[in-house]
Formats: sequence, structure tokens, C-alpha cells
Amino acid sequence: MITKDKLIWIYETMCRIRFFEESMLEQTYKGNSMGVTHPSDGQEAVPTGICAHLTEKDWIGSTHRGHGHCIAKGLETDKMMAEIMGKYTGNCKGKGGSMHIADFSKGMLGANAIVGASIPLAVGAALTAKFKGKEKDSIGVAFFGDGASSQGVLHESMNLASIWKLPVIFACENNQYAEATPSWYAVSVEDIADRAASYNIPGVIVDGMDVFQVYEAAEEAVSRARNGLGPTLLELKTYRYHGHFHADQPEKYRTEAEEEIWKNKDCIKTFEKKVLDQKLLSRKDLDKLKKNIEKEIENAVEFGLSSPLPPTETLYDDVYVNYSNDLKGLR
Amino acid sequence: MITKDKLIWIYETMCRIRFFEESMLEQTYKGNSMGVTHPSDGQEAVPTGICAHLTEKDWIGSTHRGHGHCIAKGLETDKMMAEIMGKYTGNCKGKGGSMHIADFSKGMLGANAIVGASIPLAVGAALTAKFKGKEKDSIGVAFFGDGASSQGVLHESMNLASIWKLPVIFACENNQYAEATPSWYAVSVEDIADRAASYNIPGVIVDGMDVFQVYEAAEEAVSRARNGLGPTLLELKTYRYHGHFHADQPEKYRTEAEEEIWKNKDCIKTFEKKVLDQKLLSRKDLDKLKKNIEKEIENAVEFGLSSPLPPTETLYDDVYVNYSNDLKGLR
Amino acid sequence: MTLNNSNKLGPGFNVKGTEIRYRDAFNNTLRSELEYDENVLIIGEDISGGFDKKTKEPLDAWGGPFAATKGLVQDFGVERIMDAPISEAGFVGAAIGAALTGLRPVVDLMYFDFTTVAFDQLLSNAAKSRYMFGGQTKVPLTLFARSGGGTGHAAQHSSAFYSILAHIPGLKVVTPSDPYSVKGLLSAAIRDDDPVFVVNDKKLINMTGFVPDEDYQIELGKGRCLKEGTDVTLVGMSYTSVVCMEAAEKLEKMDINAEVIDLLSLSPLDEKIVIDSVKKTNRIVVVDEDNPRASIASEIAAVVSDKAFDYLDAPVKRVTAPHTPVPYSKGLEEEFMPDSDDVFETVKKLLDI
Amino acid sequence: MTLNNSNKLGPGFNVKGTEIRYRDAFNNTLRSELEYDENVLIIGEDISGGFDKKTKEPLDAWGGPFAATKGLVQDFGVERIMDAPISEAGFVGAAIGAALTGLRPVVDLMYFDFTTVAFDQLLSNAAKSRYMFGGQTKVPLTLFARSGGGTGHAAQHSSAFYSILAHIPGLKVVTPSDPYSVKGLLSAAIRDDDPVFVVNDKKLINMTGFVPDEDYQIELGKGRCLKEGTDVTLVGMSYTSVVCMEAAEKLEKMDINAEVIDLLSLSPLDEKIVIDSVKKTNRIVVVDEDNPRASIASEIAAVVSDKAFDYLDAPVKRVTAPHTPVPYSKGLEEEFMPDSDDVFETVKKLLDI
Ligand SMILES: Cc1ncc(C[n+]2csc(CCOP(=O)(O)OP(=O)(O)O)c2C)c(N)n1
Ligand SMILES: Cc1ncc(C[n+]2csc(CCOP(=O)(O)OP(=O)(O)O)c2C)c(N)n1
Ligand SMILES: [Mg+2]
Ligand SMILES: [Mg+2]
Repeated sequence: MITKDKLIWIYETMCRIRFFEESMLEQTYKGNSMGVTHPSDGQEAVPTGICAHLTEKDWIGSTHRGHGHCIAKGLETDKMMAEIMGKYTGNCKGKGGSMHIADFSKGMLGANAIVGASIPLAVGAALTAKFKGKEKDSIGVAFFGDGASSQGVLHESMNLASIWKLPVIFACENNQYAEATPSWYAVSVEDIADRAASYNIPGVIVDGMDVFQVYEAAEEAVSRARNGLGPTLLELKTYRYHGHFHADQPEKYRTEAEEEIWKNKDCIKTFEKKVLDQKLLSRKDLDKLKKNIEKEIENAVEFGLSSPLPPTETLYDDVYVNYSNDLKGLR
Repeated sequence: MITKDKLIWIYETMCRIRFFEESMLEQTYKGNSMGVTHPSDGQEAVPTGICAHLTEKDWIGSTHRGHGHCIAKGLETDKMMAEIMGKYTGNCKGKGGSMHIADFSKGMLGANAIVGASIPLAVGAALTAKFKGKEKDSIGVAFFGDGASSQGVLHESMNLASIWKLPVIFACENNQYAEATPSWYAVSVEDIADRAASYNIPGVIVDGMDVFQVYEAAEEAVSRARNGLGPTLLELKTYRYHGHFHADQPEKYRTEAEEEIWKNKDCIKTFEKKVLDQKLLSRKDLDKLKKNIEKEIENAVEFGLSSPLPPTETLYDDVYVNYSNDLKGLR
Repeated sequence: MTLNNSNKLGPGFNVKGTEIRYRDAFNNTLRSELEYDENVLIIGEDISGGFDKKTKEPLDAWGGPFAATKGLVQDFGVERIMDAPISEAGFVGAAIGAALTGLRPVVDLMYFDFTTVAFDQLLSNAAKSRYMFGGQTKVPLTLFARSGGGTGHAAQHSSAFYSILAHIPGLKVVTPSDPYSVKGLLSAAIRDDDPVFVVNDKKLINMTGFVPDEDYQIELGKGRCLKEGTDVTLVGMSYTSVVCMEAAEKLEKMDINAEVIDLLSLSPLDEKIVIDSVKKTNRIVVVDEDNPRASIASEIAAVVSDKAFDYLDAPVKRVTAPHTPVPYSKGLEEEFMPDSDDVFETVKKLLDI
Repeated sequence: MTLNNSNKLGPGFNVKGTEIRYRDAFNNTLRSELEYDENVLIIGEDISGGFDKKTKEPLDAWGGPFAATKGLVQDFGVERIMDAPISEAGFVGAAIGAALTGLRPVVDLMYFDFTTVAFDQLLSNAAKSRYMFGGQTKVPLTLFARSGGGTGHAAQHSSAFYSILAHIPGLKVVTPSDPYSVKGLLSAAIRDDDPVFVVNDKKLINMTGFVPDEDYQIELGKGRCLKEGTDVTLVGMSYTSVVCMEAAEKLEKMDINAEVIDLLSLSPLDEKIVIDSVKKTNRIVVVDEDNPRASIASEIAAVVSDKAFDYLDAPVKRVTAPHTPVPYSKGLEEEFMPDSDDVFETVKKLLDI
């Protein structure tokens, strides 16, 4: 049984991600962010259902599509929005941007823009936990996509985690596409979860649109990890509502019919229906929660917009902890 | 039914590899080769049973332990010995040595000293074949070890070959060790062949000490490839008689009892017993064939020893096909 | 700005041609090389992009994130425009294998940063195969990728470490700087029998410039003089050639007559064009967007301070990116980029003005 | 030959010490760092090597192919001496993750060449994490590997492309040249909070030299003067410091008094020690086993031709490996290696003797 508090947290978190992504896109279209942004709306149930079992001592590794992971892991949306706007008040002081949001105080190892590259980092975090005898308190979760599943480093990471019995979860968000490339084209196996057999670890196919199912599957995987039973591979079938990045036109490679099918399984709507049907939360509860989150995201945008840019000299900061060459002179 | 000619070729090839490795080691101990050499004696049945189905138009990729692959693919032992001795008459004019023997005229893409790195090359050769519509005539075989099976590039290569349906065979020589590391420690699955399921391709466990079983398994895999049915993963359970390289002391990490078990399954002895029992070849046949090969290897050593070293100026040759900078001046 | 007015390479301008974008010159050249040699094929992620679920036919939704390959799959088919899973080491390795066995593969690595993922295949196989196998084979492989900062892509999508590639024996590296040179260099790269990396700066992709209609190749290893001058030599490559020309214009207004050399190739490197220029101007500023240490800028400095030492009247100057990753925030990124003001200031100091 | 007689760094020689091999100094230092900080662990292939099939206990059969870690697993256990499968990208990535979360991992990459396989993790994660995350984290990671030719290991086991690593902002690179410096630099590297790559030249591994018994660290970014001189500055790093000392001896016999600078660190780079030396000698020869283009040798030339330009009386010279992979055959490999004769001849020409 999920406690009411947890239910509320889940609902808030999914709404927070949804609203954040929508506002973020709006700001991007307005030119208030730079480079590229990759919205994760549609996939909210995945980070939410998994991170529901995590504390700040647990570590997650993330991807270019990382806002949802960040939010579910407890990062403040105002700092995130500021980061995406390149502001000094952002999580990374404006140095990282959308693809590199991190908060080590929250157990968030950083979004990573090299597909697959953050997977072994989560394995390393799990290694730290095991090394210190603190698996109970601290596990690692590697979020990655169906596209990333083709990267060799995933194979290496799963093999390592298996032989070293590390407390880590490989959370493959199969949203059906890597950019425009469908997973049925690029991935040689029907269900990525089946690849777990190659590493002698459990592999579970999960409906990633249903936060309750994600929650349950994650519960089992987290408990295995915390009890020294090693890694689990979860494949979460899901869908991104928007294009690959802010300017992508997904209608070029996805049919409306397909989008419809997935949107009918919308994680927020499904959740609402269930909790209302089962009278776990009331419509009033939900509306109030939603409204608060809406407000929070508005404030986040405000915070971002009104925050200062990083001072120019900070360009040279934090390349190293210490370095005897003068980096200002070194160019 | 294997023809008598083929039986003779198989026997000759296994003996050729065995004697070559023994002489090669002797020459290495005498200081007539440089660097490191990795003998493959014990594993002869693998390249022999597989290459028995290949022609010069087929391509193989090989490893640091590549002499057996080279010989089974038809490379001349005198040029190989010369190469290992760093002589100008070697396959690579003395530039490559033991770990880089190649003969493109024989469909041998080169031994490769970066573990795993030659696997995608064989996939590429298969791509060429398919591209030119010549799969019937030309397939690729990637030889690699149990140690290499942990490299990410194998995962990537198998996925690529599967989705592109390429005529390639992944031949994993599981000789139980990668250097001193046993495969039970480093490989997270009991049988590497089972990983084929991850790529929706057949995976076959083969007794790599029995050339007849290798021959049969390879026949099936080669026929699949030539008929456009795509890749196969073969795991050939085998054993190297010597240490990892010429100076390694395997007794530090293997028991005598274990060595005994494998040596009792020696591929040459097993072959002899079978063909004699079944009266496919006579003892006299075998003795004569063996003697010829012995002589051939003696000649190869002689050829290597008496061959000239490469002229010093060749240091600058063949970095590029053409390059407008003067490489002699560029240092 | 078009750079090719003073170009000394190629067929010149008494030929028919058109003012087109760099990206279109690139796409056209891929197309004509696919036509020219049936063994040419292109491999990369999303280079057509998208497949119809039912028919399995390619949709060409992306044509690559930079649309470099847009429209090609329709005319050349999936056999020659091969969409790859995200596995750079695997498909670069496969491309090398294909090159070793008779094809002429072209690999789109998308962002230059992803070169690192395939780095072992590049350094250990592509660059070394011919040499370590005693010259019995060749690797007619072309790779291209988009480099550089200035577009808000942050640390992992803005790299310009072409110096690292130029360091590697066995690889060739070219850095086109306008539509004209990208056509000539890409064509030359694809026809070349050695592995060539074509570095495309993101900032050039929408630049327009005159491009002759006819086929032509720019010889690998030859730089060009974009502007003759007498007071100082400015050396650029890729986008910094544009920066040098901008700086030269500013200097012109101060009556400083800069000569601008556009390297075009980093390996082979046209030492002669640089040395000859320094012999004339006696001063040099190398402008490079790569990080400074052990870079192509360092290399030019080393070549000049050895082989043109007697002609140098002033210290050899480098204007480069700093020794930092590329930051995200716009102001920081602007500070990161070496620009024409930096060059202008450096030249003024050098000439003691 | 021992290099440390004229060493100016570290605790000097009025301390107790022993004449030991480089490899033993290395092994001892790993041991004492494991004792010094309980968060230090070592990861690599065969670094203990071998496990008993029945008991699953480590056998320490190899202690690494260069015996660097021999005996450590017996005292520190498999939790701290972690044998890894052959998956460099994976375990370097895991080590970075461990460094980001509170450990102080040390990675044995075996041969330097294998750095390429883990290159993306090094460049995109180890080097950039601190910067792109705005300084909120650090990467206290040490890597080491054996570089260099001269041992018949051929093209894929003889690389010395430390210039590539030194090019990368966010990484530190050190090149010890004797038992004394390997102890001081390895210890400093492991205690440093940034990612440091310790390059071990194979040719140094059996070299003996005086090593103080006590703990000490050599500051990263500081070179040392191995021999004072007045006529020419020879700059070496890693094994080429030995080459420079040999050349200096030969030059001595011709009454040429060479100053020998051993860089020790490539990043940070001790520009000052080089510039100060050139100010005194007015001539410089950089000796580097790496390939020449965009190399550390180029970098030294660039630094000097900018910042010591007015003191230079002669062209800046580089004596390096050629722009080729490393060949196998002994004679060819000897020709490949920059040696003291090459340095000697270059200096003679430079001094017009
Ligand atoms: C190594 C690497 N290759 C390619 C890219 C370009 N790229 C960015 S996201 C992406 C698709 C990733 O697909 P997936 O893993 O399924 O994640 P999704 O975008 O669907 O969330 C690609 C190819 C990259 N960033 N890194
Ligand atoms: C990328 C890389 N990592 C490590 C090594 C060092 N090395 C050479 S052979 C070897 C073991 C290979 O084991 P396996 O693949 O089982 O082949 P085998 O030696 O048993 O034939 C190792 C670790 C290497 N050459 N390349
Ligand atoms: Mg996806
Ligand atoms: Mg093995």
C-alpha cells in the first residue's frame, strides 16, 4: 500500500515535471534558453515511480532528456529553470544548461549529453556504496533510453555491476525512438529487458505510463539492491509527447494514431482516474496540488528570468580544484 | 560427410598451427623475435574447423593470439615466421610482428592487439559483401576471446550485424582465461553463446577441442550467412596449452588437474583416434602428413632467420597512400 | 561574408557557379560523390531518420541533425544511406572494415564531440592499419562531424579538438571554411585513399558563398591565401578563417595590412604557405578555436619558430580558446570564443600600436 | 643512469633512502597511499590476476602485467584491489562515478594505448564534470598506464600520445622520469582532487635510483632542472629526460654545457622553468617521444617563441618521434626513437659546430 503522502508526492512530482517541461519549452521558444532542450513530458511516470523509493543519499545518472529525473530526485525547479536560462543562480551557475543539470547534494550525478556515458557513473556510485558498506542507504540508478541501449558501455556496465554485485538499477526508458530512429529499427531484440539474461540479472518489462506499475517494479529492484542482491534491468515502455528536442517535428516520423494510443495512457490522467476511483485522493485535493505546482513553476520562470548572468570571469573557474597555471593567461 | 581431402587439410592445418606455435616459442626464447608472442596451441580445432568452410574471398578478423587464424586462413608460415622475426620478407615487411600479421590477399584482415577492436572490422567486411550482393562468395568471421566478450564493441557489433542482417560469424574462443583472469570471474553469464538471444540471432555452444563439432557448427553458421540469414554467435570452449604470452607462467593461476582434463581432449589426438578408428585415414597417412608439416615449419624458421631486415628508410613508408608533407623531415 | 574572393586554389572564378549555403554545398557534394563512385556509402545516426512502421521504408525525416544527408536516401536507397544505431565505435569500426575490403564509406559522426566514443577505432585501426600491415592495404574512409562553440550547446556538444586528430599519424584532417572549400575538400576527402576527417564548424553551416557548379577537388595539404598583406600574417582554419578576415578588415582601417592564411588542411599541413608568408610579414598570429595546449596553434608556432626563425621580428602569438571546456551561458561562451577583437588587440600589441 | 642527483624538488638527499627500481618505487607508493587513505582503491585488468576456482580467493598471479600491484591484494583484499573485465570504458566510467561520490580510485590501464578505448569517459566525463556542473563536484581520480616504444611491442602497444591528454582542459598529466619522481608524482596524483594521468614509460620500469624512505609529494605542475648549463636548454619528459642527460654528457665532452630540464608535469606545464632556462642559454631543443604534430614539443616551442622570444638566439628545435606509428622490427624501431645522438647532432647544428 502506498501511503497518502507518497501518493501526493507522486502526483505533485508528475505534475511538476509536466508543467516544468511545458514552461521550459515556452521559454525556449521565446529565446530565453540557448542551444537545445529535450522535453520529457509524457514520460513522467518513470522517474517518479522510481525515485519514489530513493533518498538524497541515493545517486542517479541521467541523460540529455534529464529534467524529469532531476525533478523526481528533488532538485528545485527554480534553480533548474535558471540553469536552462544560463543564469548564475542555476544549479551549475549557468555553465551546464539543460543537458548538464546536476545537484550532487541531492544525489543527482548530472545530466549527460553523450548518449550512454552516464551509465557507468551510476555503477561507480553503487561501487562507492558497496565499498563503504552502505548499500542499504545508498544505491545507484542509471537512466538511459532505448537509443542508448545500443552503446557498448551499457553492456560493459551491466557486466561489471553483475560480477561485482553492485546495488544499481539500469532503468531503460524505451520511448520508442532515438531522435527519429524507431527502436524496432535500431534495437535487435523485441524487449530490451530480455538482455538482462546476458548478465545473469533480473530483467523486467514495465508499463512506463502507469506510475503504479513503475512504482512496484522499482520497489522490487530497489529492495534487491539495498539487500546486496545486485543489479536489475528495468525496461519502461513509454513515450515522449514532444519531438526529440524543442524544434523537432515528430509528425515527420510518427503517426497521429500512434501518438493517440500513448496519450490515451497518459500517466497523470491514469493516476487521477485511479485515485479518484479508489477514493484515495479527492478531485479537490488534486486540483489544489496542481495549482500549487503551477504556481511553483511560474515562480521558477520568474526566478530564472530575473536572475543575473554569471560574471564573465567565471569562465575560468572550476576547470580544476587547483592548477598552477594561470588559466586567464592560458589562451 | 567430410571428404578425404578436407580431412587431410584439417589434419595438416591443426599440425601446422601446433608446430608453428612450438617453433615460434622456441625462436622467441632464443631471442629471435621481439616484444611479446601469444601462442595458440591447444586451440587449433577452432580456426581449423571454421576456416575449413571459407575461401580466400571470405574475411576474418583476428586477435593478439592470431597465428592459428592466419594459418587456417591460408597464410604462408614462412612469411609469418619472418614477420615475427621482424624481417622484410614477412607479411607486413617486419612492421607488424606477431600481433599484427595480416594478408589481405588471403582474406585476413589482420591480427589486432587491442582486445575487441577487430570485431567490427569483420562486420564491415560482411557489409561490403552484402553491399556488393556477394554474400554467397564472401562472409566475415570475427575471432575473439572470452575476455573480449566483455568489450562494448562486441555488443555494438552484434546489434549492428543483426539489424543489418550481415553475413558474419562471431566466433568466441572461450579458452577460460583472459590473461590470468578466469572467465567465471569476468563474464557474468555461464555460456557466452546465450548472449545471442540479446540480438535475436542463433547462439551455439561448441566443444572447441573437437574439430568435427567445430566443423559442423561452422557449416551451419556459414550457410546461414551465405544464404542471407544473418549472423551467428558461436562459443567455442577451448584451452590454451601455454601461458597467456611466451613468458607467462600459467601454473600460477591454473591447476595441473585442469590442464590435464583439457589436454586429454587434445584436438589433434582426438582427430587421429577418430580417423584411425573409422579408417578414414591410415597411421601412415598421418605420419607422412605430419612429417611434411614439420619440414615446412623448419623451412619457415630457416626462411625467417636467413631473411633480411627491413631497410631503415622504410620506417617512413606506408603511413599514408599519399601525403604532401615529407615524413622524413617531419620529426 | 564570403571568403573565396582571394582564393588561389581550385578552378577559380571564370567558371559558372552559384551563391549557395555551406550546408547545401555539403549536401550536393555528397550527392555527386555517391553518383561518381558506386562504392561510396554513408553511415550515421538519423542520416535519413525515421522509418515507416508498416512498410519499413525510410522517411528521411531528419536527413541528419544538420540535414547534411537530407534527400539522399530517397535517391540512393537504404543500402547506401545507412541509418545506424547509437554505437559509434561499432559503426566506425564497421566502416573501417568496409574500407579495408573495397568500399569507400563516409561516416557522419553528427557532433564532433562523439569522436571520442569511436576514438579507439580511429586511432588504433583507421590510422594504423596501412602502416602496421606493411602497406598491403588502404583505408579510404571519410568522416565528418560538427565542431565548435558559439551556439549554446555547452561542454559536450561544442568541442573543437581537431588538434588531437591532426596529431595522429595515419589520419588526415581538413577544416573547410566556406561553401567553396567544403565542396572541394569533401570531394577530395572521399576520393582520397587515406582516412580523412572533415571538420565542419557549426557556425559555417548557414554561411553562403560562391561555389562553382563543376566538380573540383582541393588538394589535401594545401592552404590558401585569403588576403595578401605585408604587416602581419594571420593564420586561421575552419571558422577562425572568418575571424581572421574580420580582424583584417578592422586592421585595414588602422592602416595595418594583414595577410590572411586559411590552412584548410591540418594534416598534411601546408608549412610552406605559412613560412613564406612570415618571410614577407615577419610577424604571425595564429587564431584557433581549439584549446591552446599542444594544439595546431602550437604546431604553427613550432614550425615558424624553427623554420622561419630568422624572419621573425616579434614573438609568435596565439589567439585561441582558453584551457577550459565550453560553458553554456551566452556571455561566458562569447568570452570563451576567440574573436576578431582579440585578434585585433593582439596585432596592435604586436606592432606596438 | 640515475637522474636525481641534481634534483631540486622534494626533500633532497639529507634524508634516509634506498637505491630501488622504478617499479618498486611505484608499487611501494601504491601501498602507502592505500594505507594513507582508506578511500583509495585500485581498479584494472589482472591487477591481482587469477582466482582460485574453488575458494574464489585471489591468487595474485600477475599483479598486473608490469607487476605494479603485485602483493597488494593479499594485504588490502579484493574490495580495494579490484580485478576488472576487459572493458576500459566501463570501468573507467565506474571509477569516475566512484570519484564523484567520495572514493579516490586509481585505475591501471595497463598499456597506454588502451586509453583510447576509455577516451570518451576521460574527455567527456572525467575532464568536464567539475566545470560543466559549476564546480559543485570534483573528480579525485588517478590513472596510470605504460607508454612508449623501444621494446618491440609494435604499433598498438607502444603509443606515447600524452600530448593528446595534455591538450584536454580538466585533466592533469604527469610524466615521471625516475624512481624518485614516480614516487613523488604518483603520491601527489592520488592525493590530488583533480583527475591525473600518470604516464609510465616502459623503458623506465627497471631503472634504479635513490628514493627517500619518507613520504613526499612532488607538486603537480613543477618541472626540475636535472643539470645546470649555459649553452643550450634541453627539455625532456618521461624517458626523454634520460635521453637529454645522455646527450648532455656527450655534449660535455665537446665542451658544450647543456642545461637539462625535466618537465615532470605536462599539465599543468611549468612554463617558467623553461623560459628562465632559455633566458640563460638562449637556445632550446625539446626532446619528445610523442609524434611531432600538435604535441607537447610543439607547445614548448610555442611558449618559448612567444614568451622568451627576445632571448632566443637560434631557431627552436624539436627532436621527436616521426609522424608514423611505431614499427615492430628492431632496427626500424630504433630509427623511430629519438635518441641522444639525434639530440647531440641537433645541438651541434644549432651551435654551428
Ligand atoms: C554518443 C552520442 N551519440 C549521438 C548523440 C546524439 N543524440 C542525442 S540524443 C540521441 C537519441 C537518444 O535516444 P534515446 O537513448 O532513446 O533517448 P531519448 O532521446 O529517446 O530520450 C542522439 C542520437 C549523442 N548525444 N551522443
Ligand atoms: C583494449 C585492451 N585491453 C587490454 C589488453 C591487454 N590484453 C591483451 S590480451 C588480454 C586477454 C584477452 O583475453 P581473451 O579475449 O580471452 O583472449 P585470449 O588471450 O584468451 O586468447 C588482455 C587483457 C589489450 N590488448 N587491449
Ligand atoms: Mg528513446
Ligand atoms: Mg581467453
